[in-house]
Amino acid sequence: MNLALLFDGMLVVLILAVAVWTVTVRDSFAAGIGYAVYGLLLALAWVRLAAVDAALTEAAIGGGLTSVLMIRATVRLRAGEAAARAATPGPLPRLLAALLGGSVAAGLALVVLALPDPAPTLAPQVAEHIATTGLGNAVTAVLLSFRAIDTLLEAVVLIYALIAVWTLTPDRFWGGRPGPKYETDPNGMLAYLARLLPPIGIVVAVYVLWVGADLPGGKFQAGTLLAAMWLLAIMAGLTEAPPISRRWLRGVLVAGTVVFLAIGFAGVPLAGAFLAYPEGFAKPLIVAIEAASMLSIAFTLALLVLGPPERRDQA
Amino acid sequence: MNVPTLFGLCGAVLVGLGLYGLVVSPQPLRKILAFNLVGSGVFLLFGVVARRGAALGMGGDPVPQALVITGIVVAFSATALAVALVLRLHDMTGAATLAPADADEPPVA
Amino acid sequence: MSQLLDLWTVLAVGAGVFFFFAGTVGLLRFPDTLTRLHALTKADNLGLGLVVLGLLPRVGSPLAGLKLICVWLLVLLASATASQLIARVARRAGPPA
Amino acid sequence: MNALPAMLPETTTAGGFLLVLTLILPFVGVLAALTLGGRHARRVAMLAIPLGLVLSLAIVVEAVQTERTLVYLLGGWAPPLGIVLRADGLSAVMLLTTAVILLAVALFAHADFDTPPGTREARRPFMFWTLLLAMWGSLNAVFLAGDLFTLYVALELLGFAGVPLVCLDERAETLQAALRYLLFALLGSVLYMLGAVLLYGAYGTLDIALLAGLVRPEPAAFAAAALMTVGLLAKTALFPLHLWLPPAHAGAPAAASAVLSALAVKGSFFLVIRLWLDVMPGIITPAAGQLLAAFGAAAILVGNVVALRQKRLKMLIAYSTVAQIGYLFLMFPLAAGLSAMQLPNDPAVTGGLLQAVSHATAKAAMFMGAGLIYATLGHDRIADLAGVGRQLPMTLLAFALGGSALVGLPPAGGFLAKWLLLSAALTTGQWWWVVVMVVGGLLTSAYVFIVVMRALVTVDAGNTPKMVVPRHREAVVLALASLSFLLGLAALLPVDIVQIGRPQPFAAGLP
Amino acid sequence: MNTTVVLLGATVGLPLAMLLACLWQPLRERMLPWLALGAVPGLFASWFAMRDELIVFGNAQVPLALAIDRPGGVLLGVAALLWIAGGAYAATYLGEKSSRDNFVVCWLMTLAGCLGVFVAADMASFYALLALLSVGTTGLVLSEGTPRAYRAGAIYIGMALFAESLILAGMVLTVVSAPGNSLLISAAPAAIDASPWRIEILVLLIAGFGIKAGLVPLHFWIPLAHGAAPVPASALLSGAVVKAAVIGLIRFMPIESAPWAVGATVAMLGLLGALYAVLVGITQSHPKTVLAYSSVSQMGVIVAIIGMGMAAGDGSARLIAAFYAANHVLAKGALFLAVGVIGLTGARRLPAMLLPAAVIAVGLGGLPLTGGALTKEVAKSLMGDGPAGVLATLSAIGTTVLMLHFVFCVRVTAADDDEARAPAGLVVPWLVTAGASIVIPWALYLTAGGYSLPDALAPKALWSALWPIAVGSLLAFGLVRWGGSLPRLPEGDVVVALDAATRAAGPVSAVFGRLDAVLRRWPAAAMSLLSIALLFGVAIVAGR
Amino acid sequence: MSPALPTALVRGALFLVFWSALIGLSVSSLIVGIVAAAGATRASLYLLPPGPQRVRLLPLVALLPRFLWQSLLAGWEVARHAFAPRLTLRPGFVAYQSAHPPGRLRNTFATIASLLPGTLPCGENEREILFHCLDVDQPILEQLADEERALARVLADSGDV
Repeated sequence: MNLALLFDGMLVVLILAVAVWTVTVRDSFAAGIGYAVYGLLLALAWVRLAAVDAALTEAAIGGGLTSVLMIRATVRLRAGEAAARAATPGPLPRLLAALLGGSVAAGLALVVLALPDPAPTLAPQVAEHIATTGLGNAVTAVLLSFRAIDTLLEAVVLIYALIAVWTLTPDRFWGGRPGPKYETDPNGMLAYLARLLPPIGIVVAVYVLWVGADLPGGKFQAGTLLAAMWLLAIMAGLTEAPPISRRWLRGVLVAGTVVFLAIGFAGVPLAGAFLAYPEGFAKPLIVAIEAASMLSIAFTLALLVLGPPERRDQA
Repeated sequence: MNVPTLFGLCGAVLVGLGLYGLVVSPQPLRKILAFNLVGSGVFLLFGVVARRGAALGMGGDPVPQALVITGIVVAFSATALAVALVLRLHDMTGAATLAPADADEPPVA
Repeated sequence: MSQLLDLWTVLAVGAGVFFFFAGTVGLLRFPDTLTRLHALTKADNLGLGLVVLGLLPRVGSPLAGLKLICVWLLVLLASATASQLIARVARRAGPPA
Repeated sequence: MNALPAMLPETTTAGGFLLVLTLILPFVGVLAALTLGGRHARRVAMLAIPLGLVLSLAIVVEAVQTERTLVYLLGGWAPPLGIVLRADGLSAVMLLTTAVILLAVALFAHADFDTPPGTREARRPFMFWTLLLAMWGSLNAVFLAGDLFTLYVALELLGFAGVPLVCLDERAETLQAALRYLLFALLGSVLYMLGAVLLYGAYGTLDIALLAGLVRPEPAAFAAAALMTVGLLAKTALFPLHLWLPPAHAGAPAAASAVLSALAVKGSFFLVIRLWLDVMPGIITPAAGQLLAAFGAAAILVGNVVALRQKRLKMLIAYSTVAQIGYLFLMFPLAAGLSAMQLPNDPAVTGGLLQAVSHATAKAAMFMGAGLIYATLGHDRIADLAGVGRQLPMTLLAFALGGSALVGLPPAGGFLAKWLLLSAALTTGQWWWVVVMVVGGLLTSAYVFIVVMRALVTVDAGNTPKMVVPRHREAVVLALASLSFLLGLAALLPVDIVQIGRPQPFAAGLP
Repeated sequence: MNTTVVLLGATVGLPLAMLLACLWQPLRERMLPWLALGAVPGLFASWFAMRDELIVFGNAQVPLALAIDRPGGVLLGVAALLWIAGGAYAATYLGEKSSRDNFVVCWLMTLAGCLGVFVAADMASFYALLALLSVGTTGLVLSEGTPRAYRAGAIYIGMALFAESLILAGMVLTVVSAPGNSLLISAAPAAIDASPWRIEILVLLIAGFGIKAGLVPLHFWIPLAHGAAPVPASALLSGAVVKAAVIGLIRFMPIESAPWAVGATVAMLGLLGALYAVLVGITQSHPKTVLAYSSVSQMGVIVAIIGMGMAAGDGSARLIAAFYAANHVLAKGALFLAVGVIGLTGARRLPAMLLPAAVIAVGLGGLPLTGGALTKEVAKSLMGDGPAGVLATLSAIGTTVLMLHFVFCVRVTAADDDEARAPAGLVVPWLVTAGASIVIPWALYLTAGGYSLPDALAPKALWSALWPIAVGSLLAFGLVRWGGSLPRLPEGDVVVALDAATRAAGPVSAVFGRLDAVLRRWPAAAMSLLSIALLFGVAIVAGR
Repeated sequence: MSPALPTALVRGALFLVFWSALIGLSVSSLIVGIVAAAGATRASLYLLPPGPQRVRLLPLVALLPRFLWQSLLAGWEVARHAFAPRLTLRPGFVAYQSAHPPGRLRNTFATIASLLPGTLPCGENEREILFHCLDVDQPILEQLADEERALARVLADSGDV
């Protein structure tokens, strides 16, 4: 107990220290790096909270993709950094903001301390009904059966976000390829990594997806991994992002949601409700949804990181 | 003091810290980063709620754990959109701040 | 024998955690991006390696041990290359904080 | 261990599947538009929106006939484990309003957002139609979902659909407005989510109906109420949290502004109603109610005065939205006051929602009218509107009717809303809100009057239109404005649709 | 029953139908000659449908009801007559003016609202028609398109809406107090009487209707508006439209049971206002403005009659006020129409035109044998011999002075060309109105009130009507002789205070603008957000 | 495809072993594993076409303990600096003349070097690699040269595979 508490205490101190540093450090680039470290530390915290699924997601998306996004952006914005920093509020507003933020935090802390004991939980209900899904991972059961609509809407969120990002395309580049053309040294370090890592990543992603039914893991973690691999290959100049006007690309983007919807509606005649699974077929259907969603998620996430098209489709 | 409470307090502080950053950071990117801090603090609190609900051999209540995953993905989507906006704004104006529009009303269409 | 293995686990994992901690302290204390990168890559890789070493005797099968080692190698590859890439950007950008 | 109250488990009601169809149809539309691309996006929208109108009408009819809330258990799972879709009177009315306005906007925008000939796919039209469907889907989700977290996702969807609509035109100002909108909306939704987290931590469920029975006056509920409220206010742009609204709504293309101003802010407002009246009426104190309405009053006064100062029509309408949002929040202390006096709170609730619907229809018409004026004159400077009355008589009439609805002239919906709110305010002795409403109405009438007067000035020559606006576009705007103007006749309907499925806390206690 | 339904429905329905027809441009362009037709059903309704019977449309919660009671019937009849005459007059007056399309639309709106309020029996319809009336009237005021018209129109609609807000608040309170939340106006007096907010309701309604009636000191918009509108519109505004406020007071006030103090205050306000309006009116030179001030004065008397009724608890005040108002409808309408006719008439035909005008004008002051004398005679029973009676007599003297002043003013406006003659399209409606203004008060006097011819022709009655006229004439003579030294008060007198307030509003509005700009900066907005969260937290925790 | 076939088979097998290490041995998962390995191999052949270099096993085994020891030293050095009461860093840049042209060998070398005590590659041109050092007083160039030679024995040029 106490050794564990000591370790957790150290972890908390580290997390907070990195967080403070990320907020206060002058240089945005450094803040981006700080956020990557923060994400990894936070993933550890998730492990300590017995939420390995969340830990994987946090590490992959929070620590990984978000940091890539931020660091890339800080590099592109470097020229304007000094000018933007000049607009920093004076000490008085900063003090006021600190007071306000501190009050909110203090209030929250009080609420945390006052949370009821024993805590209410849905774990028994999940345990009671998980058998109908044939899954071993309760989190996956929640995501794809009990609260499937959330997951469906979440897939829609990703598509919305991508549509929103694409709206920012300059008109002349519409239908073109996202992101700049990466003219990377084919013998450089990035290319080196991009040649070695992605195949391994593919194996790991399929693994994460496949075990997701019973162990921590699932389509988001797997999809993120695939996206990261693809991005690596793109940024290393080994392959190119497809033009966004391609039909096949649009098809892949919506595939997961379409499969989800199709199976959901099939549940109306077969299982008596939208998003219900016919008895005994729950697990294979869920795996089918997950597999299709993984691909869609991977493409969507990668394209989100790449941003709107910045050049014409020369193909 | 137990483990969930410790992380719960950590989450509360992260929220406050992120809010502070969101207010005072002049650069939009740093605001986005601060928003992510707030978000992760909220998720951490949710994780604490889940952990407190551990029962029947489950290390935590799976419902909040599942929701956190959804939340993280949503937060990432938001971040991606915000960053894309900042970059586009920068490409167009050579600067990326939220300041100038305060001065006067923008032309409209 | 098992006690010996336990001791090994405790020692190795403890050392691993120590290096993680050292790396993070370095990240916060070192003066610029490049030196911070040193702290992160070297200390954390070593920390992870030690943790893996400590856990090896505890896994049930050789395949599982292989899995742990694979994890470590992958992290090594990733952090080594990533740190170089970041270092390039940091150097080109001059020596800011 | 988890003491849920002994309630009858909810079951799917007749017509519940309509809710699924209404929820999913727009999303299918988005997917289809995205996949098919090009000019198909518009076809998909023109097909889906009338269909959606039929569906929401069916929901209204079903709700009126059965006089109860429509429910659908998704996946067959009942809360707290599962998620339900619910449509009570509030939801049904908002669904129908949304579908009607979207249909009007779609008809209005049909010609504006056409893929140029010879192009396979152009950004602006493709994105507009896709985003219109996207906005619709997220609104339907907000109106139907019965779970606080699903609502969080729906709110985010709303933001992701709204932000790109703001910057559909490539200009630095709109991009900046969109960025402010996004950041503030994100801040709002993260606070909302924080509240939901605390509620789950205290009660172990996120279902609205279950929570209503569980919430007790304790720290978690207090914090959740404060955080969720302020989060939703940020997304609704209630003064002084309106920083993003004027430039965003004024900078978007007219059709997009119409949707943003009429519908987008109503989503989060709708959730405030749900939260305050359905989830935690026992938590909200009179002081909180007065505070909320005080921000509303400040919005009315500042918004209207600043609207009067504007030199451009779209900015004026945008600030008018800032003010009108304020009206929406006057209902809360009134409803609470009525409940405290052991009276049914129908006048306040129906009045508040009617105000929302009335503003939605009127404001959509006004923004679209402003768009036509801009297209005709090539500018929207209020000082130079002379001649518009001649060139666009129907549009000007629509603007005047919409304005009258905002002012609250009978038989507009705004009048009926004002009547109900006034009677609630006077019954509960809260005369100060009456003063606010009266002053606000006068200020509103001032800027509507100014615009109509400027436009009625005839000019002899020289004012050649930049573009001749097709008559049918004017007709669409006029039809919507007329709808808003005649909405007060809803009082003649045999049932108060808004009140269907609403709990009447005192019904049991009264003889 | 059927005739009643049809006639009552058509009273409001026909003008509205014509209004709807105006949506179509070709019909709108051809509508002008038909304006007179719009008021015909109203005229017939007042003849054939006057029975106390409620026609209800709508549902149980919102009964849309129409009815004609006797005061309403009297006013409906004379107003419809004036609307018919005015419509015919307008058809000639407007001719081919470019603004006529707008004029036609606004005319029909005003017509529907004006006749509608006389027959509306529920508050929703009443308020709706009142609002329609205000909007239409604003349009009529604006139709000349001059800066003067814009100013008058803006002030008009502002005051109208303000008044309506007060009325609305009063009506809502009434409904809330009424058993079963009845919307029927007939239930209003009892509901007000029984309401815990009796005084509040009375103050709100009296203030609201008082503004609409031009009660001093909130009268300033009337001279502006009536002065600025085209002649036929002014005639209707000053004659018929302001009577909406009279019918409102008649229907809503619990005359039999109102507190004495309220009634006395209202009466004093009305009478003092009547004198004040005369004093300001004689400083004006524009004939229409002079007439408008006379309207303010006369409306003051009518309000005073109701006030006296309330003070005495005498319900007959309703019919007396309606009678007085009915006389004013026709007389003032005829005088306004005369302004247009005389302006186009040359010296040769001037006496023929001026004489009837002068008779009607002095009649307003109570010239024996005219409607004015009859109304004053009837009102005397309420005014009594106390201070109110003295003030009423003073106002009669004042009215005589003012009306003679009008005759002088209007004479000056005659056409330069001696042979000029006004077109028959103007003259005929004018003469019809003038004739009606003589005949109809007699008819009403003899049929409605239980009075008989000998009462009216009794020497005492004649004398008491005559001497104020004589005094007034002397004073008027003095005014013509020495009146040049009178100060020239601006049209709308106290409106200058409003102008000053408007100027003061500029800096206030600028402050709001700056506040808005500051709050819309990021750090301020974000900090507001956090503060509001904390405020709600405090309000929720500490507020219980 | 035929020249690549042996390479493909070798790589595919490696991926399948990796898969088994991840998930254990079972029939159902093996089927999925073959799909995964096939996908991975396909990607691998696209990204890293078979080249002239091959890996020699024996020198690789010989390199391992040396590498582990160096890692330990590197971590220790960082810890020493991090916990020193006063920062004792003497950071700076050192340019190292590589014996090999730009390519996979040099990249591998740089990667390993980044895990060595005190060195961090942060740029390169045709001949040189630029290292950032925590302590420029150390004999860095000699160390690096040793490492490069050791690595060259592992990755030698040959015909195929």
